[in-house]
Amino acid sequence: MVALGQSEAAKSDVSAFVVALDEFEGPLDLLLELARAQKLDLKKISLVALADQYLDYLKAARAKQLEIAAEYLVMAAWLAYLKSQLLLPRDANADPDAATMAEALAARLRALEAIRHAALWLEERAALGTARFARGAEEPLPKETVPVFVAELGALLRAYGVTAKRQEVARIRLPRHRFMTVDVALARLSQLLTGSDWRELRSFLPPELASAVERRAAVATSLVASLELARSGEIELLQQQAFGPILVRRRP
Amino acid sequence: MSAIHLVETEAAGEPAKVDAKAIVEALLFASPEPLSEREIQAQLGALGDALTLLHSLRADYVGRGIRLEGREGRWAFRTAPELAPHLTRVLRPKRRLSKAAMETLSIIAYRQPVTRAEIEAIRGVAISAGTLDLLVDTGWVTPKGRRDAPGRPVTWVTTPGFLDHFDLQSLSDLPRLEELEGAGLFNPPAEPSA
Amino acid sequence: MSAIHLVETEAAGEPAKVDAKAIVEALLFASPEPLSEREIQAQLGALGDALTLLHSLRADYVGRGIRLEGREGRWAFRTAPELAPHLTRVLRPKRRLSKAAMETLSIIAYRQPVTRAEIEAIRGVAISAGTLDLLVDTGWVTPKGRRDAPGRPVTWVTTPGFLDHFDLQSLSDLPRLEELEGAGLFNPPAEPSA
Repeated sequence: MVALGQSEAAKSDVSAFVVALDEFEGPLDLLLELARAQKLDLKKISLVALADQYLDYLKAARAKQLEIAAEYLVMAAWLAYLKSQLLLPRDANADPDAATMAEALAARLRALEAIRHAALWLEERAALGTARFARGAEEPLPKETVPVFVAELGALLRAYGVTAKRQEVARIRLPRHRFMTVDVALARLSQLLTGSDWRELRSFLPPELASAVERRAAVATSLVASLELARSGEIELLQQQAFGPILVRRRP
Repeated sequence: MSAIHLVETEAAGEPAKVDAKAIVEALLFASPEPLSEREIQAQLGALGDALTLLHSLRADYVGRGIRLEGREGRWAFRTAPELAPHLTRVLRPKRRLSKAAMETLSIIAYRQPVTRAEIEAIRGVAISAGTLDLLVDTGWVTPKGRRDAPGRPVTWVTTPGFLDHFDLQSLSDLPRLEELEGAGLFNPPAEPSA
Repeated sequence: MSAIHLVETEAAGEPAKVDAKAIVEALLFASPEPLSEREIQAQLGALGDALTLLHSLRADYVGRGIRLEGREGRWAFRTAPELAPHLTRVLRPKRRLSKAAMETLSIIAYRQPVTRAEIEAIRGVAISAGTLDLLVDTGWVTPKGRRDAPGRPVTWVTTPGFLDHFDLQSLSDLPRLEELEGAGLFNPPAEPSA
């Protein structure tokens, strides 16, 4: 790493390090570099010695009036505390966790170091695009599209229903009427008209006629039938005023 | 990095073997564009003659799945054209029928055998050119015989594939028109209310 | 090289011979992405057994400029790594990742599935905003599921593309961290005495 462990002097003299805080990714990185520069075995690391180096380094940085990020200072405070606890006589009121904390820090440094090596190992693999190359020009293979049609029975029935409905609308439906024919009216009048009293023609209409149209049609056919009977001399017709009731009687 | 420097420029003890043809092969494979003889020669340097190697490489690939094509001094690997039918990827997207096609299909199903003119009379519009072709493509409809009428028009029927797709045992499984009426199928699907 | 796997497609008069291995070769050659055995078999249909053909094809390419690599059921042609020095002038190598990105990638590779907080704990620094994005862009890393822990953080894993890129058969090809951490990491290997 830059400026560290380069010279023989760096091995022993921390102050000889060129202070280059920007080179480090946080306090853990700096600690690891210091350990590496000292060629320390992390398994038997002396946290006290490492803490001293770290604190010296920050002191040197401060002397050069470099800006030191808060995280470095937090680590410095923590290391100073850890160091003091580790240096206290065993039986004194030392923080029993100090040794554990020191070991935890050493473990973290070992883990980071291992990952560093893993990253280097990966980089040296015959990576695609640096040592191995893929097909440069993709050759688009021909594609054939064969659609698969799907439909549900419900949709089919609905389609038929809609079609049938449309056809129904298109068919014109005339209302069916039961009109009395002239023949029926003739037969009816001849049969019902018995006496020689004047009776109203209307009274001979069949009573079951529901609609007005049918009733008017019956009036018309009955009138035609009565005219026909009058012409053949079977009956007489009488209307005393315009639009007045039409009277009918069998010819005496 | 291991095993990189196979080419020993210095005359060291053992003879440094570099397969110049392998370099040409790898270059052509990995290049996004066809490479000119000059580019290949520039990369090879004194290791070999580009043109000789290209010809040799082309011979190696004769009869294989890929071949080396050189045109106008530029070279590239291409898949062998005679394999195209076997390389074609068949895509099978699912497609729904249009409203017109569904209605036409339903008329054929209910009124078969039915002529085009009869279908048009029922739907009240002319059948567009592709609709019957499309229905034939689905495999659900097929022409069958001719109507004994002026012009002897072709009649259309449904196929066993139709029964299969709609999971019908037979055409008599289709509900009768009166039954459809009860099921409310006479009304077009409701529009999603705004 | 002679066609080995000849299959008669039609039993017609003329022998419609199709070289199934040539099809596999062409398929793989045309594709920059690895193809799965399933995809290849689907394309072959009854013409041959994909796996048998792939092994045979891989043997054909031993010692050549390109080689057939198969990892975790996915196959692709790649240039032979030992040729790299002879290719890079034309092919322009990709830019290497930053130290931070490589370390993050390594942590994901070794500790997957791993959360962002866990990565940061190991590296002792926050991951800069773009690092995970960059790794996802490379196609080597992908989020996968959430850790069943407070905040349900997303966990990160490596992809098949990671294996392909770094020429690993599987994740078990990664050296054990203990080995890396092991002997003499802080004591660089002794220089060979001059």
